Amino acid sequence: MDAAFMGETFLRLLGGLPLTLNLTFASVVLGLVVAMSLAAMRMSGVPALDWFARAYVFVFRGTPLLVQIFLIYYGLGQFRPSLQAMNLWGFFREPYWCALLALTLNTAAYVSEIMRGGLQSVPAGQIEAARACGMSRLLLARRIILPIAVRQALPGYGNEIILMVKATSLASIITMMEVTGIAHKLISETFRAIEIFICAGAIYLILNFLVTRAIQALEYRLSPHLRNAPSPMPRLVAASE
Amino acid sequence: MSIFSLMSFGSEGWGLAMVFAAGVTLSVAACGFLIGSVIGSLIAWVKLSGGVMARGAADAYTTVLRGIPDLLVIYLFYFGGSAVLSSIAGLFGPGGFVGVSGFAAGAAAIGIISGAYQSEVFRGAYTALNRGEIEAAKSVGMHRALMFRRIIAPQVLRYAIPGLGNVWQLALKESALVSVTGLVELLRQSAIGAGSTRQPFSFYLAAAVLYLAITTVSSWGFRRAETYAMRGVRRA
Amino acid sequence: QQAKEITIATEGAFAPWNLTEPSGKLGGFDVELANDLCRRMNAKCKMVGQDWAGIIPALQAGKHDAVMTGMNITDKRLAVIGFSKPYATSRHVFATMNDRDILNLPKNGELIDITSLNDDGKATIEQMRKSLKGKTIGVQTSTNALAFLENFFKGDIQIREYKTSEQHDLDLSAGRIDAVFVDYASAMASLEKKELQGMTVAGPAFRGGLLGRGVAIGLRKDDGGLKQSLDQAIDQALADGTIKTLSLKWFKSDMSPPK
Amino acid sequence: MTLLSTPAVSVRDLRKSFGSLEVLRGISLDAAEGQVISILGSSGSGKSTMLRCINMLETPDAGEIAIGGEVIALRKGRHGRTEPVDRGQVDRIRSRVAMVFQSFNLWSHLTVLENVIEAPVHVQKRPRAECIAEAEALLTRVGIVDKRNHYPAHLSGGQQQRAAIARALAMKPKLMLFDEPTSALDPELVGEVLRVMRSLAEEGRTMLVVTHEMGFARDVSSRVVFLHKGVVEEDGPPGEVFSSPTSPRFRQFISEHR
Amino acid sequence: MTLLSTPAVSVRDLRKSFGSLEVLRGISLDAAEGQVISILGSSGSGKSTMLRCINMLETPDAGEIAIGGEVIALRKGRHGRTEPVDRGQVDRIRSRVAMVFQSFNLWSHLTVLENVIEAPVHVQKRPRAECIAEAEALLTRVGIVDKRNHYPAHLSGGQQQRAAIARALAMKPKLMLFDEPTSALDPELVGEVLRVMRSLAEEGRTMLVVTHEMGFARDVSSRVVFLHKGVVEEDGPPGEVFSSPTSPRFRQFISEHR
Ligand SMILES: Nc1ncnc2c1ncn2[C@@H]1O[C@H](COP(=O)(O)OP(=O)(O)OP(=O)(O)O)[C@@H](O)[C@H]1O
Ligand SMILES: Nc1ncnc2c1ncn2[C@@H]1O[C@H](COP(=O)(O)OP(=O)(O)OP(=O)(O)O)[C@@H](O)[C@H]1O
Ligand SMILES: [Mg+2]
Ligand SMILES: [Mg+2]
Repeated sequence: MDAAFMGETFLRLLGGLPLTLNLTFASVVLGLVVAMSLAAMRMSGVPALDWFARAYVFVFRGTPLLVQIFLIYYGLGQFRPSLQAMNLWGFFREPYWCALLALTLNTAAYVSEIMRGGLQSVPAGQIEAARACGMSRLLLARRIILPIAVRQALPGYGNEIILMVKATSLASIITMMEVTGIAHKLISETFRAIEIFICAGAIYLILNFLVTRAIQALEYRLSPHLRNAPSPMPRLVAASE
Repeated sequence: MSIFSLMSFGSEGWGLAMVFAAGVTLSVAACGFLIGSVIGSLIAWVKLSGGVMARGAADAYTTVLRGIPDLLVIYLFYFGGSAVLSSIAGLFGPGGFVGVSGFAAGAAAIGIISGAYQSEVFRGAYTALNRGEIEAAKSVGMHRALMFRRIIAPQVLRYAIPGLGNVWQLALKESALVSVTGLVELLRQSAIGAGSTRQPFSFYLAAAVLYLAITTVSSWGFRRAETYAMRGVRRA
Repeated sequence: QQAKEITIATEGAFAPWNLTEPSGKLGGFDVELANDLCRRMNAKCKMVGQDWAGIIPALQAGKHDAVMTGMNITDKRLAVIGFSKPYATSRHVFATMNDRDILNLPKNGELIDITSLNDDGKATIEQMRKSLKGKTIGVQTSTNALAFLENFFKGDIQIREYKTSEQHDLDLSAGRIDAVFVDYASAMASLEKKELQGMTVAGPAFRGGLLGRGVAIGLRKDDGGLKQSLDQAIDQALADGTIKTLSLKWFKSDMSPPK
Repeated sequence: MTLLSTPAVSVRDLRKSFGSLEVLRGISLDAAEGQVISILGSSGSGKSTMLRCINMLETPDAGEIAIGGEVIALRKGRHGRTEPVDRGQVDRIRSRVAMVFQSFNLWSHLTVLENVIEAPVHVQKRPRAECIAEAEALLTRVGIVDKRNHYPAHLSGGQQQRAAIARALAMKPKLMLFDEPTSALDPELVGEVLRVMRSLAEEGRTMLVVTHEMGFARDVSSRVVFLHKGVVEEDGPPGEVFSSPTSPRFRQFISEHR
Repeated sequence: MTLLSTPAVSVRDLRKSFGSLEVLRGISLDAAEGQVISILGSSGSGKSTMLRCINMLETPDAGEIAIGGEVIALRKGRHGRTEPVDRGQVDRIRSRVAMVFQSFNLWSHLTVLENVIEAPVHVQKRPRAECIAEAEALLTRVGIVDKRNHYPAHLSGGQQQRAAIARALAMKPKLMLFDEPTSALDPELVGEVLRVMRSLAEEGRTMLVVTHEMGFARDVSSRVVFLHKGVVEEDGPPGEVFSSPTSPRFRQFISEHR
């Protein structure tokens, strides 16, 4: 392997890092919001909302992100006159917004499924105990269901964030030059695919390493009740809150 | 040319080629997913009960394989794997290229990648189990394997199925990357068609429809499995 | 002489250079020329379709022996693989839509060779820089076309890079970009599509120099004499007009490299 | 028995089936304020189901439930299942009713103290400091104040049951539903818990207590109700029913008790 | 008391701490074959922990446990924690010991019948048909044979407890560990379960029974052991200990019992 070449490649790839981070962060945050609305729709008991949420998840989980990005960007681009009439062209004109939209819609579908798994793992008895003391649905969700479900869904959610870090790479097909986009460009210039991918891999690995550690730390914090012995230093609830 | 005549099943239409490619996608993803299930449950088991060293190794495995771009794994497997095999073959006779079949390399790559994801899904589900029921299994003298088969696995599935559904979708999509090995799966076939006819929309729409068809069947399967796995669970 | 066996890879999705028929059969300029060259070399050839992203690694790994997929020679590629002599060169043009305000570029329809740019040529380019100032131009990434734009127009225009030429055509028609700079053959193919009605070529065509290293067959550096026999075959095909005939068939214009 | 004021809880012709199994087959019951009613019955006779219906954890198939004079409005929903008309009403009523579950159902992600103050702080919106002080007093009373920062998974059975009792008491409810609240306790603690319950009754709180403790039924409660196969077989003051039971089934039931 | 043969279970100086809490502080206990030992003690005194140690669900910090004369080999493992030397040995011993948990711990994905035949079929590898027949007989005996195809989540508390008892009995164990096996049962069923246990004792099976039922301790058991703060405070035949307790703590404990 050629150290100088790798170094140069690494530097050039780093140029795409801000965009990768930007897309990941924005889509993860927005995706979480959309996913929560989807989960709320599915639990709402209103058939139309439930049906909509199911259909949404079906379509966005069922087709490749690549195809979604392609159709949102190039596909909607074919309807410019109507989009202009609706004053949406300013949004769809920009590859950044299209990429962000596709990533957000896609991750929301996956995250809402992960949430559903978490919700299912909350023991019925604990929900009933909360209902029995008069908790409203919202309070029940906030105080009992979410803390237990979140703890449960965290490993899966960690998976999803990591996938999003990597999924931003598909933005390159709509001209957004993030890390993988630059890597592909370098590859078609030099054809040293393995070396370039190893550099890109290192960047993603560092990012994702940070994500996994953060998730693990959070998981540890959220599960004192699953650890073996009670904490030797009892948590002072009275003092801390 | 309308999308319907473009996608027709006659000799001038791409329908047959697309459906065949969908079959390739489905089979490479399914093989990869199954390999991943085996790897994933082993890794999850190591993470939950292994020693410090083993846990560290399992942790490194999941971090690295989830952390690096999937394409890199596939490259290493396919081109790296061929290089290794070729050099081994070179020891015995005149050098030549020993091909790893694109399908095998692809399924193996999807397997070891999705295994990393599945191990996290399984581990998460395991922590949701009722400890008491596991103790009950121990107390009747079940050895580990029996307990795993009779008590843990059926209950882990309960909480793991939604997550596994996600990983299956992931494997399905990862199969698209396997095209670098020359395997003509659905997305590669669409790209070929799009490039040859310059009708990208028709091809990507058709691909989306075929992916949805695969998803329809598989999510029906997952729903059935979930209903079965959730038997005996009281819902509040 | 015993027939050699050669495996040649092509992308099969880059019409009209190379394409795939619904039956899976490969076709296009590259494929027909390859068959012709092999006949001349008295070799047994096998054409295989291979995704662009893996085509060079697979060449290096020995999965196939040659790559013939409308690929231009560039310095960086030369650092990694070998090339035969060019079997075609292409002209490049700006293409835009009827309704855009950059239609009236100078010297419409003329051909400028940038190998040795004369004063007239320099003036033309200078004029174009003015007309194109601030415009967004789409171009296929990692091509000679991109190198040309970066060399002559950098700072005046915004360059947006696309993976394939269909993609920049779509964005051109959607109005996200003002023009594309593209291989003439590819532009001709696009012009025929009804989705791209109103697409038109503007200004002169360019060839030579940065654009003119030519399209050639990619080979491993240690090709075991393959380059020599391919070069010979290409010379013959050029001399007897086969390349010109094929080029007219597929591109509707002569793409033979200058002698 | 004449009721002088509106009954604290009034159940009319309550019916509930699970699938083809009719668990409650028309139960009627009134409890005046301050009454302690022991509910006896063999295993599977529908005692827990009845308490759960009163708290709307199971929606009854038919019948009427009124708590503190307020009738819980029910309607036939989709698929012909009954459902409450107004969830807000149900929540409001529940916040005045406390329940101790047969299987405790402590919240596993909260410590004992957090379990106890959860409803007072978040449902009743009382000041946190006050709730903590009260919770500690309650936990002292049931003898697990030293476990206040432990999670339920780390408690013994009896400790969990006491935490569940403390959690219910912390809500200072008008009506309390206890489902076998002393099943996991030793005789000493049973005595202590019964003392606590007696003092609550004296404060005028109403209690429905499912129990297998004949001692409790006889000595503490103001009325005994015996459920059998989903109907009320016996209902009266403990003195009466234990000395001269009218139902042969009840006579047999108490005969085992030494 | 002289032991004529090897004791069915023998515990020597058992110690166990959770964090800084010393739960068992040196417990010794021998049970001869066919003995029924009642273990009494207030909530949190370590009764469940003791049973769980005997079954190796908790590994003791120190001490020796022998079952049917076979000592469970322990060693200090990594991090200074004790661990069994041979898991195979532990599994083998466990398959001869049955346990009824305080919280039942029925397998939620299996029906009642499947719960009962699980260990006989898969651990003891007995013919399935035979196991089913036996299981149905047992379920009939505890009165829940009509629930055999129900999942545990759909059973009442007492029904779950009976299923758990049936599951333990189905293993035909030499040694049985019962953790409050009648806590959720009504007096009639308590009577029936005690009859079952008595007949098992007569067959020569050994039983350790954690219980709060003084009646059971007095009438059924051959020996009573009283745990207090992790040590054995009182140990003797029920007649003796109830009439003239030596430990003041035990005297106080039984004084509450009416
Ligand atoms: N996993 C654990 N972690 C920490 N402490 C525990 C754990 N299990 C039990 N304890 C503590 O050990 C002590 C003894 O518990 P154990 O369950 O043996 O009591 P017990 O005698 O069975 O009581 P009960 O009659 O209430 O069931 C209790 O104080 C309990 O809080
Ligand atoms: N969710 C359910 N689905 C189906 N059947 C149920 C369900 N819950 C309870 N049952 C059945 O209803 C009957 C009454 O149950 P319930 O829990 O009310 O009994 P109980 O009187 O509280 O008995 P125990 O004293 O054993 O707790 C039982 O036969 C039980 O099997
Ligand atoms: Mg009950
Ligand atoms: Mg206990």
